[in-house]
Amino acid sequence: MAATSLQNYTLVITGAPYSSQAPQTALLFARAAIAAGHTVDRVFLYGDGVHLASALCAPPSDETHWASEWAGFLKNNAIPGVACIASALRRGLVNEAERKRYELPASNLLEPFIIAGLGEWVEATVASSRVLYFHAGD
Amino acid sequence: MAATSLQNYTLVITGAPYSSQAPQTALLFARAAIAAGHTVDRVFLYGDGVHLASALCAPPSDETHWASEWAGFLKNNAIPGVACIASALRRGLVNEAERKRYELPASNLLEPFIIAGLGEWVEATVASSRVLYFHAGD
Amino acid sequence: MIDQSPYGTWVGREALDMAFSLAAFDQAVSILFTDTGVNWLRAFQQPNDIAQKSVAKNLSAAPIFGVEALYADAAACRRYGLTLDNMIEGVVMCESSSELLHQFAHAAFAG
Amino acid sequence: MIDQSPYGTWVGREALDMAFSLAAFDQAVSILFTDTGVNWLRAFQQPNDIAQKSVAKNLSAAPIFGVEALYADAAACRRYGLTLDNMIEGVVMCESSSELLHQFAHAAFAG
Amino acid sequence: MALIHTLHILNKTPGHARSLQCMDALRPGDALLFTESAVLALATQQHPEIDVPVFVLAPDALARGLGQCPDGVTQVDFPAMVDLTAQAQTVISW
Amino acid sequence: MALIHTLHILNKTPGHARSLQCMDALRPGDALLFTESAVLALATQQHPEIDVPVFVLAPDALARGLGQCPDGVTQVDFPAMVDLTAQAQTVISW
Repeated sequence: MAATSLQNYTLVITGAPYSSQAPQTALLFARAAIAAGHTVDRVFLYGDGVHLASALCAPPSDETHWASEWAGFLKNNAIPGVACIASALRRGLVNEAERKRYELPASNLLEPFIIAGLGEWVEATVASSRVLYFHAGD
Repeated sequence: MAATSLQNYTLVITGAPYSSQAPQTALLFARAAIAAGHTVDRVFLYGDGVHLASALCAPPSDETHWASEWAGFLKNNAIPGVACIASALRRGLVNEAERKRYELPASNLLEPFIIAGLGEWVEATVASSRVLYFHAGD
Repeated sequence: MIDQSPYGTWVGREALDMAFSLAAFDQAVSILFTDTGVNWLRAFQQPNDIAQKSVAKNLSAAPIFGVEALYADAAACRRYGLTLDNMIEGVVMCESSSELLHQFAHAAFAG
Repeated sequence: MIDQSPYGTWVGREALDMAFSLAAFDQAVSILFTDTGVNWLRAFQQPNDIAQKSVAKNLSAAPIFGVEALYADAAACRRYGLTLDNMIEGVVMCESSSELLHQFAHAAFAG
Repeated sequence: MALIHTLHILNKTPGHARSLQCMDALRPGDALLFTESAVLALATQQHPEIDVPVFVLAPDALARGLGQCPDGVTQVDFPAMVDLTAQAQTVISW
Repeated sequence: MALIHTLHILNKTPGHARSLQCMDALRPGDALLFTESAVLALATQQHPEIDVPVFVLAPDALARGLGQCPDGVTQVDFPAMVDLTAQAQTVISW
């Protein structure tokens, strides 16, 4: 049945956690997609969405830790999580390599997220059968 | 002349740099206020505004580094810059003390910013003659 | 002042924190809900399935903290089908929020 | 698609980066400006005094990168007093952006 | 289940500029899904004329106290939302 | 220069919900200052009836290609914006 054929998704998250609902909606969607047998090729963080890959979030203990939840989901399902390098550098999200390059006092990228260029996203628009965006709402 | 009497300001910034224009407008306002002889009692970062106090921003070299500009302005004028602790912890902005308390891998607070509670803001609404908010626009 | 709808953003929650802090430090404070912000006041919110805490439950602590009043813009309530019957308790309807605004020395949004 | 005004937010700039990346990787891409986004296209922007770079200057690189077309929603242009005379060069007016949208396999905002 | 040409996913409140753009972009053969704050459209008294199938993400509606659905609107959970995106030829997130 | 009761500082585009709220809140004795994207109000063809003095932050207007000011609107630079906030009894940032 063509209507329910299996898809491979790229999810693009542009809204930040604790500011927008975007990372939450995206995670619940991603879990449901995997459960239905679809593939999630990769998750791409863009704009304010890169804050989801911060290793330094410490929300109150009675609130969901969205960065940890996302990191766990990506690890368990071996899905690459990529933060756009241009968005990340402007917003203060760096890995060890960028820390050295820009002589910054620390790095704060949460595993298993990696930092890469928009080329990853371009590849996704070509390779994945569905590219879904999760923007900040209001 | 009562109309131009000198004021003491608290500036509250709730919009993030490289996402909103709020920190830029606030800085140009603060410089003009100081130049006119007014006092800026303190700058309070709230909500997404706390990202202005990140030590890890590395914008392209042909763009203004708003965190550095703000830090320099605060230092030169001996103005306290305070990031709200609740906003900061959710969004991954921590000082050494919070890094230890929450066992995080690094701290990323830019000097001379400090982290403190909303009590600082409440005090400002009482003590300063003007409290001005700089929100994200659209 | 809260003019943003619940759950979609954190601005309203952070406005609530501001109001509670003012009250905790013995400052007179009221909260005015306008525009889509009135949807904070709808009864029977069940955010479990989106893994958030109920903002209505947070709001119910307002009198305990010493928040003087919860005002709701009447026109916005009509727009979103809200009446005192399907809202949480303790809300005061306000026909002209701009008039109310002029009675306060300070008015602020959280973002 | 860019529907946010210039300088107030970074969403438009990051949309431009997306478009330029697609073009750089030889993907066919056009940019459609709608709503307040049409204000990107006004001539004589001078953002020096707010310490930003001119978005119009950034946009002028679009043909070099290989962006196929810059479309502007005609109704939005009328709303903001924009005509081909006071806009940057190379813009195509589009009477029905929803019809245009249906001709593309992918359509995306940057935020 | 019929194929969908374009699935429009809207997560903004009814008065938001992008909501208006989204309504304007609906074409026969499309479908509309309200998520996050867009579910508040169910509560407004003025309903725009919508000629395409309308879905609402139930967890978001429930969160906002809007568990009861008006006629002509179909509640979906996350698995059904995934199905919609799989059936649609194109998806636009407004 | 006359004292201002409430100075309304607006930084949202004309269609934004908070712009509409701001216009609604203007009272005699108040003043209105457009900053950031709100300066685009100068370019729109439909002008709401505003009965209070209207100011516009010149650097923001210039940035957006709106250096020419319509009648009845006063351009201010940052020092003059500071003066306005000092003269006003209350300031609301929309």
